[in-house]
Amino acid sequence: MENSVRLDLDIKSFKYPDNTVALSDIQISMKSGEFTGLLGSNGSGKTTLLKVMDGLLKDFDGSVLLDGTEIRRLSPKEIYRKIGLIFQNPDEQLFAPTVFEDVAFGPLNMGFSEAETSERVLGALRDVDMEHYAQKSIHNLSFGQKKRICIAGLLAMGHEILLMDEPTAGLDPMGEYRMMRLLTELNRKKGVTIVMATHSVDLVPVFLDNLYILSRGKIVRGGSPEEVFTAPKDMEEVKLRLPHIAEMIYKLKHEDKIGFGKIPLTVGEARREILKIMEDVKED
Amino acid sequence: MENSVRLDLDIKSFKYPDNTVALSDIQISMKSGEFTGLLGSNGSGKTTLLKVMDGLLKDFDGSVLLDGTEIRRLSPKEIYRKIGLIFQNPDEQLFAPTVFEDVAFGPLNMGFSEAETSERVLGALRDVDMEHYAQKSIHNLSFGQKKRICIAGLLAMGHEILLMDEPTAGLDPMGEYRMMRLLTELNRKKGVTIVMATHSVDLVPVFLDNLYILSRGKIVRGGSPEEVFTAPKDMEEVKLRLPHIAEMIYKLKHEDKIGFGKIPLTVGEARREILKIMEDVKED
Amino acid sequence: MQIFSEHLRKDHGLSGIDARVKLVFALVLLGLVLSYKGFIFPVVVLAGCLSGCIYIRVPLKIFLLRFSEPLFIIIILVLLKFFFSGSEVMFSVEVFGINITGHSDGLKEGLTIACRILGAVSVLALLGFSTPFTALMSALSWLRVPKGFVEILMFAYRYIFVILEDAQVIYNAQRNRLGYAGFRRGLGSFGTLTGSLVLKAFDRSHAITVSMIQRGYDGDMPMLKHKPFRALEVSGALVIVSVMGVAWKIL
Amino acid sequence: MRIQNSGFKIIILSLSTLCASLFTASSAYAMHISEGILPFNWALLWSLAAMPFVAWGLYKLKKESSVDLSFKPLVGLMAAVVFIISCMPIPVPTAGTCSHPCGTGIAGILVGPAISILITAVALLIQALFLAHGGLSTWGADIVSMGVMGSFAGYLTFKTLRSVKINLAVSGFMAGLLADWATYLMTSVELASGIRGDEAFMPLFLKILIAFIPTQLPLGILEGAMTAGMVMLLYRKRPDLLVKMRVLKPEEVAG
Ligand SMILES: Nc1ncnc2c1ncn2[C@@H]1O[C@H](COP(=O)(O)OP(=O)(O)OP(=O)(O)O)[C@@H](O)[C@H]1O
Ligand SMILES: Nc1ncnc2c1ncn2[C@@H]1O[C@H](COP(=O)(O)OP(=O)(O)OP(=O)(O)O)[C@@H](O)[C@H]1O
Ligand SMILES: [Mg+2]
Ligand SMILES: [Mg+2]
Repeated sequence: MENSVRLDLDIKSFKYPDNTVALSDIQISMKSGEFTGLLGSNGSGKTTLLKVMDGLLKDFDGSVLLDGTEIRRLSPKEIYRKIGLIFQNPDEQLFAPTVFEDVAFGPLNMGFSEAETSERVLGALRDVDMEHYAQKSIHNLSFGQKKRICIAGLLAMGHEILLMDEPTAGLDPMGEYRMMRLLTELNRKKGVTIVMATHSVDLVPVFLDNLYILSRGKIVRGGSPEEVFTAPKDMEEVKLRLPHIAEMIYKLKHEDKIGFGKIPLTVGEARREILKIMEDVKED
Repeated sequence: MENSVRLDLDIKSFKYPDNTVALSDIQISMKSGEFTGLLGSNGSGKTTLLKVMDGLLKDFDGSVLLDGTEIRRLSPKEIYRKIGLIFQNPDEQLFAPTVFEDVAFGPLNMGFSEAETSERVLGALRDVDMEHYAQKSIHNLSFGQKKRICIAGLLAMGHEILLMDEPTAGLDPMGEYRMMRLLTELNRKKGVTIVMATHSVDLVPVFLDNLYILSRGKIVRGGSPEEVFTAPKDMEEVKLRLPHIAEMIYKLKHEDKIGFGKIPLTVGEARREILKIMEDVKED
Repeated sequence: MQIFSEHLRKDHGLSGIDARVKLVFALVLLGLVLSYKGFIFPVVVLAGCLSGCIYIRVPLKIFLLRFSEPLFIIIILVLLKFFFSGSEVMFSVEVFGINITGHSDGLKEGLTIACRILGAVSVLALLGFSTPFTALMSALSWLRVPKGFVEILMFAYRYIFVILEDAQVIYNAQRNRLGYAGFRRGLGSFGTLTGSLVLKAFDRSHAITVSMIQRGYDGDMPMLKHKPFRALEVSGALVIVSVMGVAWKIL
Repeated sequence: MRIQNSGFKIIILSLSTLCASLFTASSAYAMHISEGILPFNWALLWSLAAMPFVAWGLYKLKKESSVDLSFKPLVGLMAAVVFIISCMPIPVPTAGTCSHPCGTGIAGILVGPAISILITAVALLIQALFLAHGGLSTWGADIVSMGVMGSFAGYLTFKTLRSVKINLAVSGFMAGLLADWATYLMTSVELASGIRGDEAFMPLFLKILIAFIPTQLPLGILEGAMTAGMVMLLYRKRPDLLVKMRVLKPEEVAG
């Protein structure tokens, strides 16, 4: 399946019942094993788009193909064996009384034995650093802890395609970093195709292959992080900004006229660039 | 009231009914007009602490004084005329059917006339950039839009003390920045006392006066942002990290041995520091 | 919620017993109490179940709460029977021109029903106090109660907590913005609370369904598997039941 | 569940626990016949009478949920709502006391009598097992009075009134009112036959019926108002739900 197209979207338009047009003219596709990001301001349509890709919203004009088949013709079972979606608000996703039961729900439905299920659940809880909370009641968790359990609930099922709606919002910095590492690992090692909606511009360049910017329901730009993050002005137009690091170097380059080449997006890159510039300055 | 203590906490311990000890040994106080931050990992007790300060959780050992009076002896009316709390999860805060009705609930209860209320509501909606959504059903908003309405609901009431639980989580970068500007303005111009729980380490140094780090229900460090953000290792211990900018400069200073003085925390400071270093290098 | 017994101590002697055994045992005992004609047997059962409740240390407050409604009904019933039915006049007085007559056979009949009620209620109370809800549910499904019914029971039980929790959340949110200030606005706040509670409940149910379908729900909830019966429990229950049966016969 | 706020505690207490202690003569067995009141034979009889209806509800449930996966959770939700409504004490000024509405009218309207009976059965069972509100042996009798009578009365009233173009609020009100009163009529029958001993049936039946009046008359009206309120709330805020549950046709909602 390497590099075959797994999700192919061609959405002319999508309207909510109250006539809000939430998506229009969207043509993108995700190849097997890609890690794609959706960036956009509040209300730009990220969640809507993910729900369409997940087969939850069906009244759109156009087509969404999952492995070549129109998703509206597939049964829930056929879809959800392949795709898992993490909701933006954990309260929409958690329903069982305790952490363990909630995470176990998916694997049990997939037909795993109790022993196997239990192993998967504990593994997933360990991945999100929540192994000590298995018996706690869902209601009694902090927001970030709930978010972690949501993620564990999907990890335990082992999907081939993961759709994540702000998976790291509400996680602490360490949790955010670990989560992104985990996702990258799933993506690189197991070839899981991942689509992630996010606002975290600082996080994006470190991990993503591909990036689309949504604004008012339309895709306004797409490409690798380097291609997408250009001038601060362009980003502000869609209510986003550059990563802090990029912003600083951008200012040094354009306002203070320091001779940086390309604009680095991550701490590591920026450090290298600065060192290089210093060498240059010294040699002058 | 300048510089008088508004909230004075001395909490020996707080336990949830399921025996989770969520807070212990907390002694802090907020002076009038201060902008205080609470930083901590998931489950460290930020939300719990804010709820205690808001009079929602009462079964703690110790005392919480609001303007000198034990908060458990005050009536809800006395507390909530002074203090407003923004909940972490917007679904915990919004209850009226439409945006307008929800934001108007507070002002109406404060006894404002319909005209005055309506003016306040529209003003607050404008502050959070949601003025076009007044008639929309709460249920039909995106997560970030809900979060904005939560904030508007409190802004319309004009409290003297605002407790904010991750007010910017889920907002897009532009919204986040505008929100923080708005809060700073309230704080500086109107003298509103603000306590904010957050994970956004990058945001903190730009705006806050004071910062406390919570870990496992205890305050482990406190002071100005410069005093608190020291070595990356200390931060990792409490599952946090330095702001990206600080991290980069820290690495340049300690690993690449470049002679930075103090570690800058914001883009602006970092830019100045780098320029200074370059001058130095050139002069060598 | 205090009205449920979930939070009771989980480590007492009765909680470990197989819920199926407890359920069948309770049903048999209930049948015996109801079909008994006098009041000695129900009193014996009552005494037994009360000692059971004391043994597992049911908090007095919860215990009284549980019995308050039946007790009230009993009082009314006895008064009704005493004054309004029966033929053997026990006493008769006139108060403000109204003739009040007490009947001894009516009183006896009332007391008999009272004992029956107390006996039956105590059996159920002990069952409820000593068994977690989920265990009872899987015992029901073992008893061949249709799976659909048990599933609805589980959903309903879950939603009760969700709704009560939501009510609390909305109430807090309202309080925070000075809701319930004054009588008129208080009523208004309460109206908003119930209204949003209903709407929120529907949204919640929708969200939960979507999330369940997403994780492979296909119309049937996965059920707990039963452990094998333990001989000691079954035979113990049998012995008590037969002793009770004999008592029922001879008392 | 945690209760953090004393004000809320008071509301919830008054919602669910006081209902047990504040009952009066007539409302004591208003909707729920308590455990042990009915002798064995009557308990058995009513249970046998209730079972076919419950089975019918289960059959419907199976049919509906095979095409709509969200049906079972929805039914569970309604059962929880009925549970909470029928735990709610309402002060009744005429008797100076409390009684409770049953919520079967609204359930009957929304999901039809079959499912509504099932819902009532579920709510009653949870109350019997965990609240000593109603009982296991009187479960059948309670299903017949609250579930069967209430649901049918509510459903049929609503359908009839709607078919002659009576507006939604009035139809809802009447449905709630009649559901409540039908339940109380049936409860009186069950009680009278159950506790009469050697007495004649009719006089006792009338006595009970009369005892009910001070609470049940206003309570019926209250239940009517509540049902109407709920229907109107859904109509105004979530008409899509009413369409989905086939209470309204799509064209009735537009505009
Ligand atoms: N159920 C709904 N009914 C009507 N309009 C809706 C509904 N859900 C979302 N919308 C509207 O559709 C637009 C897109 O919403 P969406 O939730 O996709 O945004 P988002 O990009 O996920 O935003 P956020 O960053 O805040 O999560 C918004 O303007 C929103 O108000
Ligand atoms: N209602 C509750 N009952 C029992 N334990 C709870 C409850 N709410 C929170 N806790 C526990 O108390 C601890 C502190 O929770 P709190 O919500 O204050 O964390 P937080 O710092 O706000 O975390 P987050 O960053 O995830 O929002 C956590 O371990 C949590 O599991
Ligand atoms: Mg979203
Ligand atoms: Mg929190």
